[in-house]
Amino acid sequence: MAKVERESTVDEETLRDFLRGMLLIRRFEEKVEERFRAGELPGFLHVAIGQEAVAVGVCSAMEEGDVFASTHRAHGHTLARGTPPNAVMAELYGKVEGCSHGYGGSMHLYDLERGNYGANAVIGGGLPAVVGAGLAFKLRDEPRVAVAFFGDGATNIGTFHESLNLAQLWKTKTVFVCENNHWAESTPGWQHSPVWDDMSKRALAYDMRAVKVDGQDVEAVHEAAREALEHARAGDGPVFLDVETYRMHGHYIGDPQVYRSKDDRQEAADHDPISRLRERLGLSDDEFESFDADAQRVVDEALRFAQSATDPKPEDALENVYA
Amino acid sequence: MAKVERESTVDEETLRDFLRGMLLIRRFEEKVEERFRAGELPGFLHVAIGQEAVAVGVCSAMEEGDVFASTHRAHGHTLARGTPPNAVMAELYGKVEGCSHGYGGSMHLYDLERGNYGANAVIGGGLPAVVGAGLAFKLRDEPRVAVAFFGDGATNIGTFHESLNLAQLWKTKTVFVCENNHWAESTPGWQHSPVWDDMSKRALAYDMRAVKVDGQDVEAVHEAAREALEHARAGDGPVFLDVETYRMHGHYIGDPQVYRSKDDRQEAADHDPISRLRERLGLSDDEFESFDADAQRVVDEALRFAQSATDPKPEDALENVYA
Amino acid sequence: MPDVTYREAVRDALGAAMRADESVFIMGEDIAEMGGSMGVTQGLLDEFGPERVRNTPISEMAIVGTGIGAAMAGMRPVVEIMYEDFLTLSLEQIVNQAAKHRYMSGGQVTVPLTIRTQGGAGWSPGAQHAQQLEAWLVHIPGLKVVYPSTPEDVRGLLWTSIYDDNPVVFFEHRLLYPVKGPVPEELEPIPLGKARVVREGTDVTVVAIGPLVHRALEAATKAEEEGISVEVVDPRTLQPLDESALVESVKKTNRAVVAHEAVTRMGFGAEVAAVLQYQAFDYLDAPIERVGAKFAPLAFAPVMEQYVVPHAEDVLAAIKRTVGK
Amino acid sequence: MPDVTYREAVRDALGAAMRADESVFIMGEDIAEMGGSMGVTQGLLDEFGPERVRNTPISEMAIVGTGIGAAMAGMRPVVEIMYEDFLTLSLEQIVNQAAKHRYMSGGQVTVPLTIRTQGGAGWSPGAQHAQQLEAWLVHIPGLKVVYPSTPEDVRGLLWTSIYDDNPVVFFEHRLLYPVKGPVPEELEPIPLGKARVVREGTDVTVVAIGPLVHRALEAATKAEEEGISVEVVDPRTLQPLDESALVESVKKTNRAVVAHEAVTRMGFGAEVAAVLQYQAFDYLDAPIERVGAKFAPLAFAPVMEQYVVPHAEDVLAAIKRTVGK
Ligand SMILES: Cc1ncc(C[n+]2csc(CCOP(=O)(O)OP(=O)(O)O)c2C)c(N)n1
Ligand SMILES: Cc1ncc(C[n+]2csc(CCOP(=O)(O)OP(=O)(O)O)c2C)c(N)n1
Ligand SMILES: [Mg+2]
Ligand SMILES: [Mg+2]
Repeated sequence: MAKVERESTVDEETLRDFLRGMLLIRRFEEKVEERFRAGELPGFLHVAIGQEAVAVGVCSAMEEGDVFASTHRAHGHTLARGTPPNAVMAELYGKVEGCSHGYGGSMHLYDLERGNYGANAVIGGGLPAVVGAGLAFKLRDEPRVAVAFFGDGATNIGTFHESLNLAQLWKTKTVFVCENNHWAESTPGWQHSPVWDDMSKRALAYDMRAVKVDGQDVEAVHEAAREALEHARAGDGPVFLDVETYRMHGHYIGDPQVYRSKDDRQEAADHDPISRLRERLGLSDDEFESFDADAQRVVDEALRFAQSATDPKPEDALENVYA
Repeated sequence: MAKVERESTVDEETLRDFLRGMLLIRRFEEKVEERFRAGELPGFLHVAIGQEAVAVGVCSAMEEGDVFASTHRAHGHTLARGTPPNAVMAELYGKVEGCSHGYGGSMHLYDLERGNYGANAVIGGGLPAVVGAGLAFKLRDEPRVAVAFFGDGATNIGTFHESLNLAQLWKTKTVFVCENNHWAESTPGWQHSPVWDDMSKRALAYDMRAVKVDGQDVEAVHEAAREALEHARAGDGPVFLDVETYRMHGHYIGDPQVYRSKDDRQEAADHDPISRLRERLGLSDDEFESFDADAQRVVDEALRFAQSATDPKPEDALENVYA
Repeated sequence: MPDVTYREAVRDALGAAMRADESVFIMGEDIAEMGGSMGVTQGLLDEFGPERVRNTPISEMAIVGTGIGAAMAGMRPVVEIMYEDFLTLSLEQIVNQAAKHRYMSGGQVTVPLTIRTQGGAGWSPGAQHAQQLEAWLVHIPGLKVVYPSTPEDVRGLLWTSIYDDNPVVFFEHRLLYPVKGPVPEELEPIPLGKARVVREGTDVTVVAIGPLVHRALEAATKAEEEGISVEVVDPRTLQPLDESALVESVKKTNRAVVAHEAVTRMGFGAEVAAVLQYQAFDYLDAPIERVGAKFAPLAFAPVMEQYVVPHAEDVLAAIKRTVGK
Repeated sequence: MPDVTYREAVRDALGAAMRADESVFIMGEDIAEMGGSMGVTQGLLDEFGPERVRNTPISEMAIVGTGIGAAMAGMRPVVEIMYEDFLTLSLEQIVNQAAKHRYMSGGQVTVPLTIRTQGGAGWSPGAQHAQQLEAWLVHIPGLKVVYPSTPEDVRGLLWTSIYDDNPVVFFEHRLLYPVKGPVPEELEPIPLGKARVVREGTDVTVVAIGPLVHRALEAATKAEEEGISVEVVDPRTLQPLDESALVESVKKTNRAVVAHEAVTRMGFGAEVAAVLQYQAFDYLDAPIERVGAKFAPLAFAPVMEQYVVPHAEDVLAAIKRTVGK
């Protein structure tokens, strides 16, 4: 296991930007929960409330030209990478203005322009593509990196194994970000993985560089991600980021979490990455409120935009099947 | 990594039986090569010449009621477990008297009576079944163990990952025997796995007990297997046996091995487990010849049996599709 | 007869089978404490405990494969693949292993495994959570394939599948879970390979499966109003297929429509059409109509999703074409 | 025109495509030093080096999946699945990812990936090395499916597949590799979606794919001797399917046989039969005959294997049934 150099590259103003980014995601997803409960949103959705520091910390370390693949819990990664909130919200409403033009939905957010190769609703489904992109960057000798986000539960699928094995074997320009929130739907880590409390052990099977990170500390995540991206970009091989984080809400919106203890929920609540950053920055209530108000304003605008956006024509369903 | 207790349970006479078993497999497969080249055998075949100590060492440690799954390279495991050579040879000829009654062939040798759950022609294909059998034994609290044989190349398939992960998670009564001959067809270990020279690292991803064994030393294999089977039988969890061995011949019969260096072939030839055991036993030429003659006699008889055995009726092809 | 939902009927069959036989146990993702992503297995953990109601990791290949091994070792596992889209992760074990062990062993091995899965569109789950893939399994000798449309059928057929000595792939439909229907007081096993005439009629036969059985009945009622008498037949088991029941019906009505939610192209309806045109050639007064999903993945936006999947109106239109109205 | 083998024709197309475009590279198990388990890629490593001719681990899911990612990143990968039986290990990536990325992204993503695979019985490879699974892929919107039967077709169609901007699953047949046939001096791309009339005739149309094209020609010659004039049509591309070419032929001959090596039940022939009975209903003078493998896995013993797979005699018998002889 590698250790991360600790001298921070993150100044105060950057940290404030991180807070803005995390608040945007938090308020966005709270609004999504509200509108879903109100019956306005089709399908089913997953929020990453509690995991904002991972999205912001990693995406802020990515550079122009870098690409990534996300999961069923994709709002945070997508917003953190800069896709306009209007386009993301519109997608959740299944509108033409959505970032996938209404074809994808919450679990299939795409934004090729910003290197978003797609959120994936099949666990592990996006990992091989990220290895393949990292291979292409290596073959063409481009200073680009492909990043995969996935959860602890995803480390149990064969696709995960084949992807990490191949990435290390070929030293593709890839970074694997494991968001270990200790839950796979209703299944706690100890019930789904023999190494649930130390996912970095997975990397040992490939001799892959692994780094443990506190996923509630956005600065630490950013630093680890920056170092990992450098490593991969330089062609020194892929890196496995073992990020410890917390799922503060249910697996999906509306999940009664009958399977989850009060204590476990409380523990998650006690690890809110936003409160933590707020303290770290020593913000007064007023300062924080103004950050918050900005975020809220953007989200409200996104909602207005999405609600008044355009429905696809039914027959559009037969478009985009082939190039 | 666990180390094997070294006090040997194997006496001189047992070692002589091991030699008999290994010679039987060697002569059997040499005959198979000869007959295949002569155009008598349908399909395509793989011999395990050089790996006899693994088959004999492991199978001799198994007990009545234990089961196993094999691979495309299955003659040795099947013979070592006691399936009559006549029945094995007859299967290679596609005869009714074959151990799979002509339905299976070399890559699908079965013998349920002796716990042979089938040789598998899909890499990794037999592993989950062995975990499932080990689970059944655990659920019914039976003192039985399920053993999986597979090669180094098989550690790259997702099925391998999911199987070992689940076996450790549920502590099934399972032993995984990785025969690392450093080749997957024409692909050398370094080209297919980042940990090709230390496969026991694969077990680290599951916190699984792993034991390294010299696969050319039948006594060492037997001891390691005995200890592993005890461990699994006692319900203490699965064990991964990382067995270093050599493929002395081609991947399949007739393989010109254009991809393989003279040195590599020579190195394999220099690690013949039979010569090694012969020396260990300090056998005179006459003694060895007599062992060899016995083996040859059994093989000749098996060939006679198979050549004069019964062809299935064409329409038998529609039997056994359903129970 | 009491009314129960399709969901309760599945749960009944699982519970009854587990009570009746120690060797029956269930495995799948989130089936224990949560009771399954569709709530089907709720309560079973409390009654049977964690040894027999097993939450699994996200390992579809191993879920099926361990089921195979446990079955070979004498158990009767019922494994669940949460969405049939994820069958794509376990087909190696289903197709190369479960379906072929008995054959490759020349009859030595028995694999009494039931693989439950569910899917279906109509609620905007998106392109990776709504596919209907039953046709694939029908192509594979060694498998039995069941796709019930009512609470009574799903309960009786699941019981029979569990006690069948062959691997059975058992399809349920997401939208059917809340559907209520009458079931006998006592669980009555239903034999595999027997179709059911859901509605009698004389002018045209609609062979429908899963949710399309219900949409076909709607269409039949509407057709009635226009003076078209529709017979609706549900094969229930796709493999083995009760060909004679389908053929007999068509010989009576001289017209046929085949309806399912899966993509029409290469869907199960193709096989039924091929069978009917062959065995009832001289009886057919019109081309066999196929009703299924249009040729596209399932979009997220409801208007697009609804445009792709077949509705009662589509069945009705097909019925009318067969009678030239 | 020079004669080359089907094997050489595939190699030609791969080499030509790699010479023409830096973004084309190939990946698969044992395709480098060994030149592939069927010898198809022999020599390519020497010409293009290990970066563009990549031996992979045994990781069918990742082989396809990395191909997808590389394609999304602007390459034109050609990946090989050694035996199509192993497609069962990679279908998640083929069906949920490659086939749907463009759609789910609303048209943003392009996946110019070619997946080559091969299979087929007739040499006793056993139940797990001989399946024909092309029908599965035809059921999936977003994929193109190609299955050439001659050296000329395989060369021209592979080239086109590699340069097509969609994922293409490209089927080759084990027994066709040594078959020789004429090819143009210069590689001529063949458009996807165009059937080829292999032999003209007036009494009955045989729609055949892969090795059955050759067996159908044999059968046609024998039929000729009995005064039956057989037209043989090879769709070559199963998706998109050149329906009009098949329908036109049947409208001329009024009789049809569909032939492939895959299991008849739910095989590609079912789709063709469903299409023909619908579009040529009034022209058909006899039921459409389907010729395919009997309903069993493929046994090892040659006598049993041969009993299951379809031969020229089976096609001939089907032809005769259509004309009532
Ligand atoms: C292959 C596959 N199996 C099952 C599912 C259903 N499913 C959706 S999310 C999920 C849990 C994923 O857990 P994890 O990877 O830890 O991500 P998290 O939800 O915690 O973010 C499951 C089982 C799926 N989407 N794909
Ligand atoms: C899933 C799958 N992919 C590819 C093959 C083709 N194949 C047969 S044996 C083999 C190499 C296996 O190597 P290893 O596991 O080391 O076993 P060994 O042959 O060395 O005994 C391959 C690639 C297969 N049988 N199954
Ligand atoms: Mg999780
Ligand atoms: Mg090997």
